[in-house]
Amino acid sequence: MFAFTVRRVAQAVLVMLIISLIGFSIKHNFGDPVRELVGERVTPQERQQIRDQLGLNDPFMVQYGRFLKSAVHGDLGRSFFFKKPVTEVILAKAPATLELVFCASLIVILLSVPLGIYSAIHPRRLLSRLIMGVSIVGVSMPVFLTAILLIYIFSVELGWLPSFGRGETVQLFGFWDSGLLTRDGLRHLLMPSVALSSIMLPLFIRLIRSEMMEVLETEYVKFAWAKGLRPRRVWYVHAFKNTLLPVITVGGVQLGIMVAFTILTETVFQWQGMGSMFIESVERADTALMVSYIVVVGFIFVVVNTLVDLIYGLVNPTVRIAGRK
Amino acid sequence: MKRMIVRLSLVLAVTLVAWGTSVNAATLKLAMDADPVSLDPHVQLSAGMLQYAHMVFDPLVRWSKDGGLEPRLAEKWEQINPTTTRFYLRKGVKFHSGNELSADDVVFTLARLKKSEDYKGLFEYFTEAKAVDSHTVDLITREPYGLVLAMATYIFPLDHKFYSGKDEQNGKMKDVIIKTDYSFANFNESGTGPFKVTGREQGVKTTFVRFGDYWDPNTGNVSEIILTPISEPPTRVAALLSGDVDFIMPVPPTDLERVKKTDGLQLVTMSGSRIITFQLNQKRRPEFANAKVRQAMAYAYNNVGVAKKIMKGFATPAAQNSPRGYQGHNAALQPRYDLARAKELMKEAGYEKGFSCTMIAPNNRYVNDAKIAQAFVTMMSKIKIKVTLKTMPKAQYWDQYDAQVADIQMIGWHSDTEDSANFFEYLNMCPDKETGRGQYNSGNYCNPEVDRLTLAANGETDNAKRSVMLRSIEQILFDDAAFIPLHWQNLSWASKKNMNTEEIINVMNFPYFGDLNIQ
Amino acid sequence: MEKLLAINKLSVDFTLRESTLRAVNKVSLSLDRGERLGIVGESGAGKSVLGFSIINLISKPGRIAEGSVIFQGEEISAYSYEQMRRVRGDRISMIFQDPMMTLNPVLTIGEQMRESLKAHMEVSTAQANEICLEKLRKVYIPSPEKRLEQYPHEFSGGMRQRIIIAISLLTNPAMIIADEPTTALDVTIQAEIMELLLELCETEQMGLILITHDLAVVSQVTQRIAVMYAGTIVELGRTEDIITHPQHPYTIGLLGALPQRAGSSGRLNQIPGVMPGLARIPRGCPFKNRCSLAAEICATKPHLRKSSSGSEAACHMVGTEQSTAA
Amino acid sequence: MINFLRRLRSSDFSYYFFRDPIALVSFAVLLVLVVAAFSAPLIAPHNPYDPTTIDIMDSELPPAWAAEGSRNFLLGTDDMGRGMFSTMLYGMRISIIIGLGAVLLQAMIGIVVGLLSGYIKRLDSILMRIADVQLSFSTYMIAIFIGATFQMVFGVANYEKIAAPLLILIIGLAEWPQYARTVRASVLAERQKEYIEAARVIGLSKVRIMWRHILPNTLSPVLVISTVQVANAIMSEAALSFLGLGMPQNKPSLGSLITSGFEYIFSGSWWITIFPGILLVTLILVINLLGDWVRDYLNPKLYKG
Repeated sequence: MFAFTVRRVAQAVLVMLIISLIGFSIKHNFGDPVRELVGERVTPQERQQIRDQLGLNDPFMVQYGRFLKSAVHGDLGRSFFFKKPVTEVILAKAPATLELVFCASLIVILLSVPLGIYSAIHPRRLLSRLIMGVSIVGVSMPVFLTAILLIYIFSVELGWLPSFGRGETVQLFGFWDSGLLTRDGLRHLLMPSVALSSIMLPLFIRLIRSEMMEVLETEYVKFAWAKGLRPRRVWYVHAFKNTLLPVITVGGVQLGIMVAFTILTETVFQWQGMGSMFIESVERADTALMVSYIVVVGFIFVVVNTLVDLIYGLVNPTVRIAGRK
Repeated sequence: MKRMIVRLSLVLAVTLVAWGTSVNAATLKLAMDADPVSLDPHVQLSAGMLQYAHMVFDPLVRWSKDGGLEPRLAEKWEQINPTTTRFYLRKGVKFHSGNELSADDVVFTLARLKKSEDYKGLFEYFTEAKAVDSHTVDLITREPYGLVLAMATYIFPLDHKFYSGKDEQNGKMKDVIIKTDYSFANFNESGTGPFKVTGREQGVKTTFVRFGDYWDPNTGNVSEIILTPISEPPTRVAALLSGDVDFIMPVPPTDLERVKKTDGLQLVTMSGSRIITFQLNQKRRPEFANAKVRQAMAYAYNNVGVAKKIMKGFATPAAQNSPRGYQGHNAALQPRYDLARAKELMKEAGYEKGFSCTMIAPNNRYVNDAKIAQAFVTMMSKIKIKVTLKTMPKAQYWDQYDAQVADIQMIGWHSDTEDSANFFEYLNMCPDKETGRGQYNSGNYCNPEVDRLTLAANGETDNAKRSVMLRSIEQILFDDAAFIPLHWQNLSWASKKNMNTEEIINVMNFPYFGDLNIQ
Repeated sequence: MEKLLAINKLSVDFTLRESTLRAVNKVSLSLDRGERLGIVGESGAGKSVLGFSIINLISKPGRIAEGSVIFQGEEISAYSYEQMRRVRGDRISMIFQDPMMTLNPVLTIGEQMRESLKAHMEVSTAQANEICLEKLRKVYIPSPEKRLEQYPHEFSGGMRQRIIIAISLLTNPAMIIADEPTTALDVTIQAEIMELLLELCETEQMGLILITHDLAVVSQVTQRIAVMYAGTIVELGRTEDIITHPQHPYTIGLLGALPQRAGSSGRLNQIPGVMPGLARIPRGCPFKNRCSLAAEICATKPHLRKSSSGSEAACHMVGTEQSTAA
Repeated sequence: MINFLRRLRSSDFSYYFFRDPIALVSFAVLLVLVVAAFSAPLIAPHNPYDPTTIDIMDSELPPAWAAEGSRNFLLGTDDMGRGMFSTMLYGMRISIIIGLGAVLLQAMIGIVVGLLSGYIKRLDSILMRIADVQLSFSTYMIAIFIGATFQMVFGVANYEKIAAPLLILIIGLAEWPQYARTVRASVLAERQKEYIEAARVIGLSKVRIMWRHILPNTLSPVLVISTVQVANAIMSEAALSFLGLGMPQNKPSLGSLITSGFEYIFSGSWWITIFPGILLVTLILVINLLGDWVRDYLNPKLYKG
């Protein structure tokens, strides 16, 4: 366990180093941050002065070194736009994104498991074909189109759900702005989560279905039938538990990727999370925030990967975390 | 007993209804494309910050709807000598902090404006403000200057007591202007305006509450404004259509019809003063140095069609920089779309067979910018000029613009002084790094006559004479086809029907929310 | 003796494309209480399908096309799904070929045993554990208490097959169908497992159908043998009769292929050719293409007939002189 | 050739194919779409790439059957005055090219990385970490990076010419880890099989074992995910357009057509969004349906027991 932890931490550090290096080397391609800070009539000379003050004219390695040095102390720099430390900005925005991803994952898991199982057990039934058909159509819809259609139908035409933002939030633990605890917050969460889950849900249904169908053909499932077990037991315990293994590895990673893929959903729904923050920081060339976002997303990704491995170890008795390669 | 219950419930019902309506009537949910970047009005000169300033601060004078000026914190003013204008301040005006407005605040504010990177250019002609007594102040310019009053619309007096002293959080003075980091002024405000900022989550929501001690009693009834930035136009429209917000600005042209047709909503549009142009770089491309080619291109461009089709009538086709109402507006100059004439000119210029060139345009800076550029490409192909276009987000665009990487570049300009000379200074005068003139003249058009006339107009205080000069400049630019003028972008606001939206908006796009009345 | 199991003219079809393949063709068999029967044949002869068809557990797209299975006097082939489920693993247990694949890797041995009990009777977990431990002891698993909470991957192949046998014993079934129970195991362990199976059948008075391709194994364990070829039974009789006096040319060939029967010549006798795929079974006698005795009469289908040795054989040539040749 | 056709007709493949109406219809639709897309210059009534034929005054005409429609433009025109029908055909061609090109690139990188990391233990953790890093970068970030680099190299104004290859490169580079992971997983499964052991024992070289023995066995999962990937690639391109980084306005793909129609959702010009939307969804749908069918076919275990 100790070795595992050490390895993971080392890995996380490496991943974040690489990401920050890439982030740093590309940041000048996003435009000049100073340009976004000043009105149009400020002269180029004045802009140069501001750049000098901000250290933006220093050589690449000097800037990167400075970044690393303060990063060690937990300071990822300052957001020009928000005029605050980026860690503060990201911390304030993270709950929105994480809650969105959480709800979308919840939808994905709660729906894909029963639907996937059903269509694996009864592959020939009409309903299964319907599930597969709809999931294929779901896969074929671009997220932003889904999102805007949802808004059009449920907000504009029917007026049932709010069209943007997070609604009423409650602060937990002094820093976590949660929309999960108020009715209004949950109403606001609904459509963005559905839109975000619309990409992953069909993939999960199909994944679970195909894995489950494979498992259903194995000897141990056949043996379970021969033991005269009730179908529920065979399907939900014998088959499903084994289906979970590949689903956890593939699916866990997918859910982790979802954090990086909230960008489109957040933009359309004006969801004030890290994704829209990133888009805006790109538009404003707020480089420190941009680089930190990529680093944080990389970090979340490593964390999710580690969690996936841990859960996999819990479900799969043949794997003992301590002894894992 | 029974009667009492009835009466009680009646009272209760009435209170509830009253409570309900009063809340509804007085809270405005407002969605804009962006929210103020700071609480410090001097940190950036932009439309968004000025819109904010009009909510939380008050200027000395402000533009009225008809383009005139109306007194705000200055009750009256007079010019006491060619370089000095005296302003008499309103008495009994309170800042949000409780301090009372005095001449010192104006002195402090002008001094601070001259320190601001963004504003010091605008206030370059001003040397200082001098307090004559507690409520009288003189603004002094370095030389006679025709735009003192126009500039006074930018002077939003700040509470100098509130902004002085040392801030504990960063150990700096409270009035320091910092663009990229914490400063006291970035996160605290004390103005005299109709609203106080009570809550702000940048990029998410800003809450404004009516200032109880506001000096002007004859204003609107909005007690609270919740401002949410919604950058995606369709989402912004959806929020209005679904009733999630009461007021949006701007309205994307594609949805104007939809908003107009929706029951319970009102759409207000107004022709604006931001000119959109294409600049033809004569240094990069020798063909563009030929006036005939430039004229041909101007003739080949169908401003009216674009304004009608792409802009949905949401733009006024232009043949010059100055919009109607500006001193330099030359009514004789009209859009000149004429394809036959264009082809003829190309032939005369010796480019009958056409040529190829490159073009860049932003895709999120102006209304429909990328589409307009695309339409331009199509139109130029009719006179055999093959244009290769690249559009990009504005964050990347301006660096490319400055570097003049393409032969044709798009730029829009709004005159901060609401005056024609401002266009010429930045867009049409010969580029000069020293003076900063022609800073946004990527066409490198250079005509000494234009330079001379512009400088002369700036020193001219006689409006009639000035107007003649400015109009003749527009004529020269038109005849030379110095650039391709497209249109002036219209302004648009949409809101629920139950408010006097029409009365609070103006051509500067500074809605005076303090005057908004919701029924 | 009371018949434990009677299979009457049972056919199993696999529907593929337009054609229908008959994997088991009108097979009739019976088993007495406590009797042990071996079903022998090459792979693809349909013996496994026959075994599974008894408890109606044929993989799709196979199905019982005709015939019936009568078990303890009840026609179980006509049972509903739920009725059949109650038979499976309760009165009739199965042992599968590969112990490495048969146990669910993510469930403990205890779970896999207890569930089998709970599917058929009302027992508390404690009671179930008791029964499990008892059966594990019966198959000689050391320290079964500890083993109960372990996962399959912590056991060797032989141990796993013992556990599977223990599972099959849990409900004291009247009959066990063992489908190649030792094929996947090491030779030394094969013998142990067979011995265990034999011992258990004798002490518990269980019927056993042992499906295998290995004549040597059946000869040690079973009382009767059915030899299958291409979906039909070609010879059926008491073990010693068939081993010592095989009648059908195919049985003769099978026995000739055994090393210990090769005799002085020192060479193994092979049956020429390969068993035809189900789609290419010839009309008449299915073996005729490989048979050295094939004659014109073999174009008609032979039926099982009593032969001189006491076993029944489906061959037109049995009883003639040539049959004892070779 | 005739022989081949005959063999194909009698094969299982074609047997099952012709028995499955969904596969048959999907294939027919896909064929029609692909043929239509690639013969766009022949069958499209207008050439949306030729600006001289476009008139801004024709913009936003409704389909021909509507009251204000023009006979010239069957499915109406877009905001630029291009005929929707022709523009969609050309757009579909670009979408298909980008989709296929990107998937080809992804598959190439992914298969090589997957094989190496599945077969050579020393490389495994390094390569998979690289894949991890890659996955945590979204396509958008890659697009910005590569886009900016290309602009520097080729000059901003030439974007139009390099847009399609650039997008192939971006989407190809952004989404290869899916392939690498899939291939690696099946290599790991395959490596344990006896025949690989046998091949190693008889002394076949690693390259040969990988190429001739392991690779063919990883192809069916590759084929199966390829369909999803083609769909994803086309949608990634659309998403990039949505963020202003896709095909330029004058050479629109289906994705960027939908995106530009995005603005028209609430206006009344529904045809600008709906037609390309339907076409894109149909295209991806039939690809996915065929992919499903191929998966079922390649995994006959599921049906044949």
